[in-house]
Amino acid sequence: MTHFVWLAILLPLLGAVANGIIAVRRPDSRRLVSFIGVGVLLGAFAVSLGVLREVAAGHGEATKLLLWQWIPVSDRLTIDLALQVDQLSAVMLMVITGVGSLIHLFSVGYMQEDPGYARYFAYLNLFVAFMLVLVLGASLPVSFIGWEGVGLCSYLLIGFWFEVDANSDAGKKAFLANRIGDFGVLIAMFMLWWHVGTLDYAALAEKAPAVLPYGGTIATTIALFLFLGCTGKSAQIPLFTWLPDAMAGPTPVSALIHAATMVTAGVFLVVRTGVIFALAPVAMEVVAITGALTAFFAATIALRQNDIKKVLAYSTVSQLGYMFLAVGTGAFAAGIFHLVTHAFFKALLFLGAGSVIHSMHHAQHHAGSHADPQDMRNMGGLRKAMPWTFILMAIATLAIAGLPPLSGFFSKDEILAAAFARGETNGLYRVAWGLGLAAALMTAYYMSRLMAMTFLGTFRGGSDVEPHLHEAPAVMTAPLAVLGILSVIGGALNLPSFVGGSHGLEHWLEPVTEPATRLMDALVMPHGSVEYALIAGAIAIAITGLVVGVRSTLRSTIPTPAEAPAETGIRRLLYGKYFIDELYQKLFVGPLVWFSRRVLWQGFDQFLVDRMAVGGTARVAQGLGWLGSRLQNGQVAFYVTLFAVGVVLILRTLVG
Amino acid sequence: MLLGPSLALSAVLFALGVVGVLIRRNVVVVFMCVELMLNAVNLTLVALAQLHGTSGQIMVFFVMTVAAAEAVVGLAIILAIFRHVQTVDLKQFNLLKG
Amino acid sequence: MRLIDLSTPEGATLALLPELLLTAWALVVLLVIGWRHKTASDMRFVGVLSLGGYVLAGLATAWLAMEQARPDGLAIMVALDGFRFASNALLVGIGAIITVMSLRWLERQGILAPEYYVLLMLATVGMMLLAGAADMMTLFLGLEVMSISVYVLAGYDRTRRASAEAALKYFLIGAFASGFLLYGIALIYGATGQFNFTLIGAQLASTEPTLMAKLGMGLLLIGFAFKVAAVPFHAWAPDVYEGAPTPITSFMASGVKAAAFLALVRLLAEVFPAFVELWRPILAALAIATILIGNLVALAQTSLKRMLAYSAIAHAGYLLLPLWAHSDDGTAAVLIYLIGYSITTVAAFGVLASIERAGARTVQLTDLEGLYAVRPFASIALSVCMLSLLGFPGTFGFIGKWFLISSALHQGEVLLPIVAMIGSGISIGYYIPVVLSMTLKPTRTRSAHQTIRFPRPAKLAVALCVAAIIILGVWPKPTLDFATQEAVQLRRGATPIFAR
Amino acid sequence: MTSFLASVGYDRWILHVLLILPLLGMPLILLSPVRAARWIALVVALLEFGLGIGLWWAFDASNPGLQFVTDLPWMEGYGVGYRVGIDGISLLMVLLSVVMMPLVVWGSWRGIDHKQRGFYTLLLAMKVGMLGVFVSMDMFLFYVFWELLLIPMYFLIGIWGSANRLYAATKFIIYTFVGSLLMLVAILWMVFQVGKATGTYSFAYTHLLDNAAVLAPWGPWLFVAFALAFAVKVPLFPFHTWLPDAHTEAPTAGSVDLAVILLKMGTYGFLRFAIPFVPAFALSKTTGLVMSGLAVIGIVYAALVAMVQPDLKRLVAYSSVSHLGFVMLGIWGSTVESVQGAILVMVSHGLSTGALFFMIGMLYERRHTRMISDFGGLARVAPLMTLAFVITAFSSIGLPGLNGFVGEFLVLIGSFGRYPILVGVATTVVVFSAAYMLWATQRVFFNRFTNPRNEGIGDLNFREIAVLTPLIAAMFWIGLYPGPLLRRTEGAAKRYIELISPHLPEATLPGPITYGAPR
Repeated sequence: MTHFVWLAILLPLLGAVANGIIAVRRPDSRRLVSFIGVGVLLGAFAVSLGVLREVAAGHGEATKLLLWQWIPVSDRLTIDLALQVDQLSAVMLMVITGVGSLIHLFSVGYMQEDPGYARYFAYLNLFVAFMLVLVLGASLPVSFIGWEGVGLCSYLLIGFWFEVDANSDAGKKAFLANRIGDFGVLIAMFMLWWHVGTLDYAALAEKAPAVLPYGGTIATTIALFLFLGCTGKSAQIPLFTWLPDAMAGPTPVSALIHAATMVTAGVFLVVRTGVIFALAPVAMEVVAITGALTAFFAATIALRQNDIKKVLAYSTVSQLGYMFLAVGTGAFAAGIFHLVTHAFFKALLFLGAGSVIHSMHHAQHHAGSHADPQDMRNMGGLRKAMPWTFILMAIATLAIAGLPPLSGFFSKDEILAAAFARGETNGLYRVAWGLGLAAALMTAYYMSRLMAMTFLGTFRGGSDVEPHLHEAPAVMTAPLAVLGILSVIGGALNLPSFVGGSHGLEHWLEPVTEPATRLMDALVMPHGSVEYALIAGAIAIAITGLVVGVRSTLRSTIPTPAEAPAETGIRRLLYGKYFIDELYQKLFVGPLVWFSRRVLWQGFDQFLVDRMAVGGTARVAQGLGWLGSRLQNGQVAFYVTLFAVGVVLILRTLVG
Repeated sequence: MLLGPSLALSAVLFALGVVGVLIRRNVVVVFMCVELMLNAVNLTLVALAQLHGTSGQIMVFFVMTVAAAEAVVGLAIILAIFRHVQTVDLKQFNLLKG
Repeated sequence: MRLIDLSTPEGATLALLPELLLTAWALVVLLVIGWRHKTASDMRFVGVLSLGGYVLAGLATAWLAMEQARPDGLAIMVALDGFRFASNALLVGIGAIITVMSLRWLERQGILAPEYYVLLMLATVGMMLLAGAADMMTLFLGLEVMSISVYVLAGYDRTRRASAEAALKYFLIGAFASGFLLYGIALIYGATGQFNFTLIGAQLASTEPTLMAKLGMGLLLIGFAFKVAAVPFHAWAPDVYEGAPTPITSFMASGVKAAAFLALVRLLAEVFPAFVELWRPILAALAIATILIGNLVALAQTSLKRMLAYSAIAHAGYLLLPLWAHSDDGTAAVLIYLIGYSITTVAAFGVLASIERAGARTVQLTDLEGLYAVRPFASIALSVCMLSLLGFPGTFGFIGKWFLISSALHQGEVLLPIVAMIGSGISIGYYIPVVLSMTLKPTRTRSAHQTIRFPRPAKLAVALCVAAIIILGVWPKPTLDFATQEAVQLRRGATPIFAR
Repeated sequence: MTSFLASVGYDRWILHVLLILPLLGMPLILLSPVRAARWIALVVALLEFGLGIGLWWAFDASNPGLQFVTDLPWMEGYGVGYRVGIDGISLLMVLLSVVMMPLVVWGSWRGIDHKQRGFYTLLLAMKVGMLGVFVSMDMFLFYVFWELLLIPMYFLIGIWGSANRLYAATKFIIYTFVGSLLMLVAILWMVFQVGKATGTYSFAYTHLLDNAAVLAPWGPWLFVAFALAFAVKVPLFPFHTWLPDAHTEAPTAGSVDLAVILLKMGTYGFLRFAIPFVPAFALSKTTGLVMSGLAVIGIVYAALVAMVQPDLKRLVAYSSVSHLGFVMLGIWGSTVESVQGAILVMVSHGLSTGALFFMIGMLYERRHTRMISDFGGLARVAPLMTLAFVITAFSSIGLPGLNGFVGEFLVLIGSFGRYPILVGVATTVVVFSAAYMLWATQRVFFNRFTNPRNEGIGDLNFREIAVLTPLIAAMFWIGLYPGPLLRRTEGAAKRYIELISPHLPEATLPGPITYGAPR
């Protein structure tokens, strides 16, 4: 099956084309669209399963699959359109097609009544295709096709309801932030080619350590530029602001793209090019500390958000920070592990939120209310109407909070342990660990707050709305259930030894991460009492956060959006997301547009070049001509005088 | 024989003609100054003919003929314009300019 | 090769056959005019009749050229070489075509005096003598015959004050310049004792340059600078060009200028090769000043005719480049450029003449607006002329520009070509607006345009010229061959051979 | 295919036929009734396309030199001949011209409703000039075609342009004419100097190139003379201000031709003439820095200015300036990769910008405005056009998988070794280009549907789909499988690099990083 892995890309691609054609020709053929849209994903999932089996049966070496020569430009630069199937891509393949299938299925219910149904599935299928290219690419440029392609789909899907200006703006913002990151990736590629002479992952892993000195400027620069790309794609400081806005898209999109798959591409890339990072310890520190800071700050913002999707969005940013903290410590497997479990529970959370919004929207629609269906202040007590959703989301909440034995516990614990372990030798990592721990507390808090505001207490959205609330259809709850199960058992992938596990994922990924880890100092994980203390602490923090979150939320009265007083002090700062967006707008976007318009265009182009240089030359010529014309005064006497002057001049040259 | 003085005289005459053209405003006078210039040259040619033989003198005849023709045409032209503007003041002849 | 002994009356007659035939024909026509000088049809008749003289002169020139007539020994009064035949052909052609252009135009302007054509013929004779002169006397006579005829022609439209004023200005300054030229001749004579070009050349080459010779050369140059309207001796030209009847303007801008340049080429080649270092800086300075001022002032013009006058001045500046080059290339370039320039100028003024109406003010640029919609032929013809004057590829003007610039470059000179190019760059600023007004601007004066009548002969002539501009622009080889192989046999610094 | 072409002697007649066909079409159009004009033009264009496309197969990719060479006498004895031939670089340009030809004619089908005969005649005239420039292997012939092209373009803008057309037309012709004045002097000077040294006065390109060593002493001014002409045409910053006006005012066909072909003549000129004739000066450290510096300034500058344009066409015009900057950077990057990239950018810029201009033209035909603010939310009423526009926009901003990326990537990666910092600056444009393109796309096709007058705008019709489809197909093709193209230009690019490599200065920018050849 490995040799047919391109089918996994081709199927969604064909699905995208087919759905695209339907979207233009017969946009109302919903049944066909659902069939194609979900079918191709299931097909891709089947292919992925086959691939996984073969990789598992293999001996650890990667399979490279040459499709065709993409850019055969010279002897020294020939970029093949080649796919690489190895343990890492197999895992990613499973996550993308697996979670992807579930979300596609969910979308069938969620988007049922949207006029752009076919278009939606076209975009979503296209996204999956690009995402698979990203993870399957055998070289940076090929991955880059997927890397930018998913950005494109993200752009299209965020702005899916394009008639609302804010949605289009959000899509554009997402793409631009991604592009800032892509700038980094491009520069990294240029440097890699000139220094290492190749852009293939396999060849890089092999040649880079020989060519680039350990800890050297070049390796560091390359790694940092790559990481810039990751911050863009994975919404890390300083480029994280686009992700919360991206919630403007349909909720399944948020689940698939902005939680489970695309935004984790940065983590994937760091692992893929682990060798380069391993050669640059400084860059690793930057990655880790950026990740930890992002985890911390995003969590603080999530504390005060009232939009259910915004909370989840900042939660995603925060969780991505964990992943970077993991890869920044060199615990690549832990990063991937958290990526996988996060995909499960965050997808579940988003889809659950989707159910809630769906239900709220319908109920409000029936009741003629125009309140915001996403604002948690309008919710409350939904567990009665939506028991399944409540139970499943509760599972996910416990998982993300890190309660054992749910999946999140294992993956998060692995990361914190790794950061703690690195902290033994490098104080910076201790700080990162502390930030991570604090973020964990806040995670538990804001998630339980979310649950409490949404499902517990009494409904605040109006009595006319309440009767219309109901559980989502089966096509939506079924995927939730599957994700719920995965969130529970996901930890089994990489069970640590203290529960009798054997770090399955870590060993599985070893062939991929080994070239990088070999270059770094070995990571000595805490053992014995230290380990148990850490675990106990983490559990305690999670429980504390959960309990405080639920109790404080239930105890306070929650005002409806209309009558909510203005936030003050630190709350205002958190509610306003530290006003980073406003800062960027004031600091970069506004001045740049002003500068381009006033200085460059009107100042330089129109005034200096056109009016002064070009127009000026013309006017000077005209002026001289006018002057000459005035001298031509019609008086013979003057003409003769001119003549005489000429005579004198000529004769003087001859005589003198 | 008196080559130097003759040449000098003719140069002076020529210069007088030029200056006359430059400063006088009456068309007829200006025209006479031009004639003076031609005749100054004639004097030069005659003077130089002492040195180089008769060809200079032949030239003088041609010049005289030409000058006569020029005078005819010139006076006719002056007459023609006089009919339009009723003046012989050169300053008034500035319809064409720019 | 036919050797002609110029010292015998038969030889001299033979050598001067074109000029003599044209003169004789002019006299015959004058006689005819004695009987027929009343009506418009008389005008036409005389005009057509006068064409015969050009045909004869042309045939005679062709015959001489075909026979490869060469002087047996020294050319005494008139040159006998390819260059003269080429010059004659060009000048006769110009004379003929101007005649054709004038055919109905004069009647339309109410000018009913057929002596016009005789004067035109005599002016042509003068031009031919000037360009073919091998002796200072011939030179002077040719110059004066030409000038005096043109003085009269410039004032031919007596009813218009502008015409009279133009004639007066031309005459006064022309005669003034003649004085300088003549003084130059006298001084050269004084320095060398000769009037013959070749003999003077030999004399000047064999001795150190004396003050008298230098002054003489300077004054001669001044005389010619006036004739070709080089700055600062150009001031008369715009006024005269504007005031003169349009066909005569055309004649002055093409024929008179061509004759003067041709004579100057011969003069510099045969008389002053030894002084090359002396006159080159003067020509360079004149060229630069002429190119820049001509083009710049042309920019400021609103009258089409006056604009063309300044353009003519600028082109005189360009033409000084190949003279400066002082080489066979240069001689060929002068011929080639003059051919292209004359054809174009004649055609451009031809179109302009057709647009003019009797008694109306001079044609402004704005009068051309939207002409294409009403008179497409005239606008296309004028557009082609503008492009040719601009030196646009595909027109003969470009070929001329190519040779002209090459000739200077081949002497290792880069500054002058660059100045020429700058001038060309300025000139697009006034040539293109003409095209723009005619083709792109909306018609503002449609009814006025409709009164424009292109006289059929003139139309034919313009069509011929435009066709020539394009055909020669695309396939110039025969012309180039003729100019570069036949016409460059000027004696440059050669020692004269005394045959007798 | 190849053998069939060989059997009909294709290589002997094709270039001449390509040049002559439009020339024959011109009088035909003028003499036929108005209604037939566009049909004749279309037939001629299709013939050109059908015949010219054979070059793709007939061209021998393994031969780096000139092919289809013809040397006929024109002005014997003056060094001027009808010398034509193509190599890989010209091949792509010629193909681009013949491919665009039917599209341009068909794209003008509805937009041109007056003076049709003149329009199509000039269109064909322009084609002659374009093809001529790319196939001329004689400097004289080249210059003739180069200048001749201005006339039809001048009238196309001046007669069929929009409101401010006279200003734009005048600006266009004066700018470009003045720019190329010195080039004539330079050409003549070269011919003279080479002639003096070798005894053969000839305008033949190969002759001049083979003896280019003679020209070294005059390198600076020869280069400046050439560079001025080409830089205006490219247009290189800061000689670019004519382009936005010309583009904006020109009719669709004019804009398309301008973008697709005319601008490429400048970069082609640098690659073919300006650098190879005087490589030592052209590639010297200072010149290189100045030229690539201007290119990079242009890239970023134009992108920023494009961002704030209120007029769609003007926006695309500035984006052209930005893209052509990449070509210039690639040329001065002086590696096989960067030069190949530059050539590819030339092609792909043609496709995407051409398509953009077509679509703006279609919008203009419907609404008679190009102002971004007059639109909004068009995706609802014109989904197909939105799709086409979005694809094209992303192709233009270099989304990998579409054509724009390949060329720009090659340019940047190839030039990085020589100009790391400049390339770094140039790469920032991935952000700015996305900014202007997406912002414009958003304001035209997305956002709230505000202007009720856009209600009846209608989607693409069959003709418009047919015009856009080949372009979009080509975008995907070049984006995913540019191999065949690259193989055809590889020979020429390599030969070019071999030619200039002795003159390349050793190292690069002063700075922390110095690069040698890639390991």
